[in-house]
Amino acid sequence: MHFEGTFNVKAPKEKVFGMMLDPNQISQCMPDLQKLEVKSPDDFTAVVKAGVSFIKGDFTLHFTTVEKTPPTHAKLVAHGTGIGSTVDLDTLMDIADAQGGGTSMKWSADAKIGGRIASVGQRLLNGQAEKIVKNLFECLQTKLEAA
Amino acid sequence: MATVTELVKAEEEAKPKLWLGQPLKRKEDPRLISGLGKYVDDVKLPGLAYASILRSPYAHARIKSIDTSKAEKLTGVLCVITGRDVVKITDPFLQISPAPANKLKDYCLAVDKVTYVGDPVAAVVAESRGIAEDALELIEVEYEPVDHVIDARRALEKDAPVLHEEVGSNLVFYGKWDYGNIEQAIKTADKVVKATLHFHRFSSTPIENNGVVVNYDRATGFLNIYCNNQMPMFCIPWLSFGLRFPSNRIRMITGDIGGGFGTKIINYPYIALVAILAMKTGRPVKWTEDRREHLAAANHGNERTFDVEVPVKRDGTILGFKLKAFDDCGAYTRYEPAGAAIWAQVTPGCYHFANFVMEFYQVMTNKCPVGPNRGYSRSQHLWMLERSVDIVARELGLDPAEVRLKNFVRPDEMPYVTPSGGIYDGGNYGESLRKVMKLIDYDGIREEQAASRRKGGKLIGIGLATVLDSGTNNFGQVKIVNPENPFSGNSEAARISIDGLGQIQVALGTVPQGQGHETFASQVVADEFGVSPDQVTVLMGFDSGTNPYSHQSGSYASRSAVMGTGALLGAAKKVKEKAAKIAAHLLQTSPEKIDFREGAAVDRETGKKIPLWQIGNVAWVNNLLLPEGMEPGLVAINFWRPSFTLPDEKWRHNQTLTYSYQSHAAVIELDPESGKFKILRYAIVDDCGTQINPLIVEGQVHGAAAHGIGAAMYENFEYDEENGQLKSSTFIDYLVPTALDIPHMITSHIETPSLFAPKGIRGVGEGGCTPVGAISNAVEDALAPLGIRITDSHQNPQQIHKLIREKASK
Amino acid sequence: MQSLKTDMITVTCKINGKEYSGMVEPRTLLVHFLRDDLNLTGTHIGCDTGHCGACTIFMNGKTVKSCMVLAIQAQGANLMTVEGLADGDKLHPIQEAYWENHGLQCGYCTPGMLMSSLFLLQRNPDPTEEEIRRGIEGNLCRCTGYVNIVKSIKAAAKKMQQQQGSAAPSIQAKAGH
Amino acid sequence: MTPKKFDYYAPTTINEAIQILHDNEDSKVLAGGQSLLALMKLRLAAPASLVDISKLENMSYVREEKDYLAIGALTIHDIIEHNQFIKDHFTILTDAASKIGDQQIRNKGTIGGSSCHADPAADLPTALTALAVNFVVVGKNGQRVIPAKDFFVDTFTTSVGKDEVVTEVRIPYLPPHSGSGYIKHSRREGDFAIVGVGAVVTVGEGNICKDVRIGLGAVGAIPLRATKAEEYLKGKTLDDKNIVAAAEVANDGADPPSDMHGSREYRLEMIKVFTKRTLKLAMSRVK
Repeated sequence: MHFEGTFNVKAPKEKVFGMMLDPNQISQCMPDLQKLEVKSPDDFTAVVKAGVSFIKGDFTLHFTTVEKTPPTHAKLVAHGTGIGSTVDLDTLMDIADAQGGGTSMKWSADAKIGGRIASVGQRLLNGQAEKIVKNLFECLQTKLEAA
Repeated sequence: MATVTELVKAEEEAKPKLWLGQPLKRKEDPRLISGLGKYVDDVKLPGLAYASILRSPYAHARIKSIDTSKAEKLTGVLCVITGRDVVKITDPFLQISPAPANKLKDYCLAVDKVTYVGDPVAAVVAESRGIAEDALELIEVEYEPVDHVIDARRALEKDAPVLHEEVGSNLVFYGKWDYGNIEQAIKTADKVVKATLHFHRFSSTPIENNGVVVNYDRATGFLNIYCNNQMPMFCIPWLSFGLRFPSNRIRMITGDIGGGFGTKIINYPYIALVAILAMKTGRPVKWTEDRREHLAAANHGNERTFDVEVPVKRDGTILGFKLKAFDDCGAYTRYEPAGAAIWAQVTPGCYHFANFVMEFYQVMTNKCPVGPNRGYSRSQHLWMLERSVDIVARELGLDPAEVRLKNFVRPDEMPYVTPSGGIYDGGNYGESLRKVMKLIDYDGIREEQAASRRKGGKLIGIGLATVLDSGTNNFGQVKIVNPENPFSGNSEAARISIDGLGQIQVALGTVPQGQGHETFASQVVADEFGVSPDQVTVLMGFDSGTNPYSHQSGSYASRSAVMGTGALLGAAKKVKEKAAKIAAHLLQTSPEKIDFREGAAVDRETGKKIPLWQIGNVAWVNNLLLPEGMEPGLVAINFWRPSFTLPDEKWRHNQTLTYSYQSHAAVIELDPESGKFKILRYAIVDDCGTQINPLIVEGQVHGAAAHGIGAAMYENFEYDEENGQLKSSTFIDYLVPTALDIPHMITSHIETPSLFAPKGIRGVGEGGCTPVGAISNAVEDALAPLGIRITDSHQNPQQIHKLIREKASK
Repeated sequence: MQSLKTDMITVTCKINGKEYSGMVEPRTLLVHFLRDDLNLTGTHIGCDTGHCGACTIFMNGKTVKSCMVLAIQAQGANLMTVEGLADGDKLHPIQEAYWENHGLQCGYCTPGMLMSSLFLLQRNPDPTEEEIRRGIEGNLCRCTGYVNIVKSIKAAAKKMQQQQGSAAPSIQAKAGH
Repeated sequence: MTPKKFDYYAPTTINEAIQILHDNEDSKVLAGGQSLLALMKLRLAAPASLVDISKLENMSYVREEKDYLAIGALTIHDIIEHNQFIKDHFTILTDAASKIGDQQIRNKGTIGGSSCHADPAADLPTALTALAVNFVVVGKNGQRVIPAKDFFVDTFTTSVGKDEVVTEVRIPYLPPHSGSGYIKHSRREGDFAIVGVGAVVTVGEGNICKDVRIGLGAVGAIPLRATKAEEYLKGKTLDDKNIVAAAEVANDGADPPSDMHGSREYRLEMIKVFTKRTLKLAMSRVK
């Protein structure tokens, strides 16, 4: 599943880049965060409660930053498991000056879901995954605007 | 004074009535309709514990670590094992592949790497099913996903991900069958019809899933295995070598089996797994597969893509076939590459052409392993032939029936020897096709079709298919894929005894899954001894501790009626010879004069008789009355094998004993707006030679047809390109047809006795998946005005809709 | 009010006219209670999602899939399973019809199929082929292609009409009518 | 297949039920259980406690009130399918109920349960949306009434509160000269819809469309109304020409999912086809 989006904020590139790679900031935008363990800014684990309505459970997601060229580009990879299922997420972020001032943030996410959920929830998966990813970035956007 | 009718009646009664051919009600049924069947999940033993299996969520990934500590601590958990444990105590299962594919290391649990979604990773034994399933949730596995491949052609490319490093590539087998002169045929042809055809993945999904109960008896050192495997004694080498356990202390027991259709042949990895768990825990252990496990990881049918070239004459004469086949056998080989050779039983189908080339590639992909499934490996080939014949007809502007009739092997050519050495044992293919066309009023429906095409609206389609239903395989075929393979021919065992009270008991090696062996065996034996079938008791199920067997025993390849009858007749002959000697001795006559009638041995000349009970009494307990020097007892075991040969240097040999055949005709009505269609009429004509029990034959014909209709219209194991996930892994998405989806079937028979099999019986039951051909032909016929070609064996409404849209937009 | 934590609880219900009771977890499915605890193994399991119908039984006069009902939900209920279909040694007309018309092969779906046949015929003594097929839509069979099952149900309808309910009332009583 | 462990409660009064739901975090109502138990067996759903309301009394009925037909939340599909009054006045509901799963499921599944489960591909929610029903919900602060358009919030999500229970579905009577129908497009009859369409029409002189409501199932997170098609038809003659034209815009605003039985693109097309057919069916039943 592929999702992508772009948004502009006033904040300078460095600030945007910093926040986008700050485990504490990102995790606040994750659905129902249960636990956060930060080994280093580029290596952290988050436990979130995710799902659709009552079909939900805890997912343990391990994030690592695999590409990093401040303040313009980064790639974040996450592997996770929960309710007999697996989540693999590749996120690309490209940050540039927006025309007419401010910063434009272009993101794209490739999600692969496997196991129990994929085997039964096919019809419902895409829409719900999209919601979760979009919410994440909308949340980060508001945070950036607030900052 | 007796009237004429009375005299005729008396005469009729005087004739010895044969039970063979009677539509006898089945002996199995009273227990099955009363809820008294004995299926493997009904087996209960004192101290029974329950196993559950953790399976891979990934199509292809390395196992970095497995942490079972939390699961082990859960109250009620007896043991947890992983692939790492299994490697220490077992050996990889035997492979029948040639090198290098035979290097494949297949254990009952994945070791360090998973290669398909559903691959077993760990197993738990607990005091209850629930606790075992709870424990699975506590096992932590760290995977490292790697690239997967789910397309056979892609899997052959140099840079494709390799499933099993020890093999080095994904190729299991490559072979070239080359008969006649195809290039010459292509040169002389008026036209060469070309197509690429894809036969999809599906499976017969018996309503009873796989199951195993193993009790390791420490006192006797016996492994008592209760299972629903269809060829339990064939599994012995796999189990014995795999488990490092002596075969003479493995006892295989089956009871009633809730359907098999081939899919229950390769469940030996699970039998081995449960055996390990039973030995480890010292408890009897039961594992009952759930439906999701069955769909994801039990046994799919072979998926196959064909590149087809058919040189033809303008008049519809087919000169030959030039083929490339890519067979997708999934992540492990198991029974494969047997399937890479078994299609060759029906090389030319019912057709006459002599020029034939097949280049066959069998390839591993990150999908569920395949194995035998009703019409094993022939369905794919026969569908390709039937689809091609229709395409030929369409391209030449001829009626598909006409093209078939023109190319059929004729009755006067029987026994007909095929390019690949098959010897067809009689039949009239043309008559069966004409008959089935009559049943659907072919000419009438063609007129209706023309009329409705003029009107527009719903589209009517008519599809025909005539296929071979080969039965009783010659295992010599697996020497084609690997000359080292230690099996050939085929064999079956039967025992008949007349006890001290004259009661007849029969035991067979065949392992029934609903085919009514207790019934047909009683009919065959009753005729031999001149008794009624009620007087013959046949042991239910199979038990290697009590039943005679060959290591080729089992119900597969439509063989049991033929092989069982062969073995039974031999055993009856031995018992009768001895009984005749005893009777003759008591009647002071010669054995040659003895007949067996109405439960007695009768002197043909004097009419003097000795009842069976008396013969039994003398044979066993009153044995001082036996003829001088005769050993006591009245029981015989007989092993029967058909006369088969090994493949010659060009892989020619007779690959099955019997060649039944069926013609199917389907009339459909297709809704062009949605792509959905329904069957308006469905007719079948089948010829399986002499019928032992017409009720059972009819039932087999219906069942085989329903599987084909299900495959053509509803059932499809579809995998997600992107992540290798199985999309149809419950009965929510794997659509087994209901009573509303299967049409009424009009059936009729031709009865051409087999030229080779005992009593002229031919195998029946698999049906060659004929409906898949009839229906895809009907769909293309319905869409003919739009010039749409059907190249897939599965007809999904949205796919049909897409094809219609694409044509419309052009 | 019936309230409990995850520990065991007693279920008491009437099955085939007899009182049964046993201890179950709240999560125990009715079909497992019948098969594993009460040894009524005639009722079978063929899927996880309520599609195959092999576990079909009567619960308070209506057919349900016993894999889709919790054992505790059967507290005080009146159940009938395949074991209760025959009247002692006397087969029910539906059983006879399945036997005579070869309405079964492996027999695994048969118990559930018989239950659905009975429910259909109780409600509609003379069903059309379409009504019969609709009536057994929730019961999958992989052996017969349904042809002889439909035939069996037609034959059973005739038998039951001839018997003018001589056997039917006792069944209906068992089935909780 | 065994569900995860849970606490079980079988209240005998609605107030008990509400109290338990209130007191227990992560509790779930069990009605017919034909969807919930399957998800629990697959261990996709694992509520800590299950509140079995099937023992509540007087929750299964079909009652003719002054302005609406009242159906008790625990009324099973089988009763709805065979109710003569419903057949005569709300044929759309008969159509939908008769297409749910199979006989055994219709013998256990309830209208309340199916509504609260809120599977966008289920049959009843689509029909109830087209009928613009009202759901009666009882909670700690007494009773409230939720119109269908506000009832379905998201996939498997309704506006029913955590400690509320649906007790009744109210179907407003249709004016004279109304007709209705529901058609499901699916692989097999009992399957979830690839597309499900329910339509209710009311006509005046010369088949002028006085009112029309079209419900669409399996085309988004919740059952939708084909408002653009409805608007198009109002005031126009309900003839084939206008029905076809309306059907062409029926998928406006739909956002269907993809699965192996129907891609997004296919479903968008099928909405048109089956809206057209359902409108014709509803018209054929006008009386």
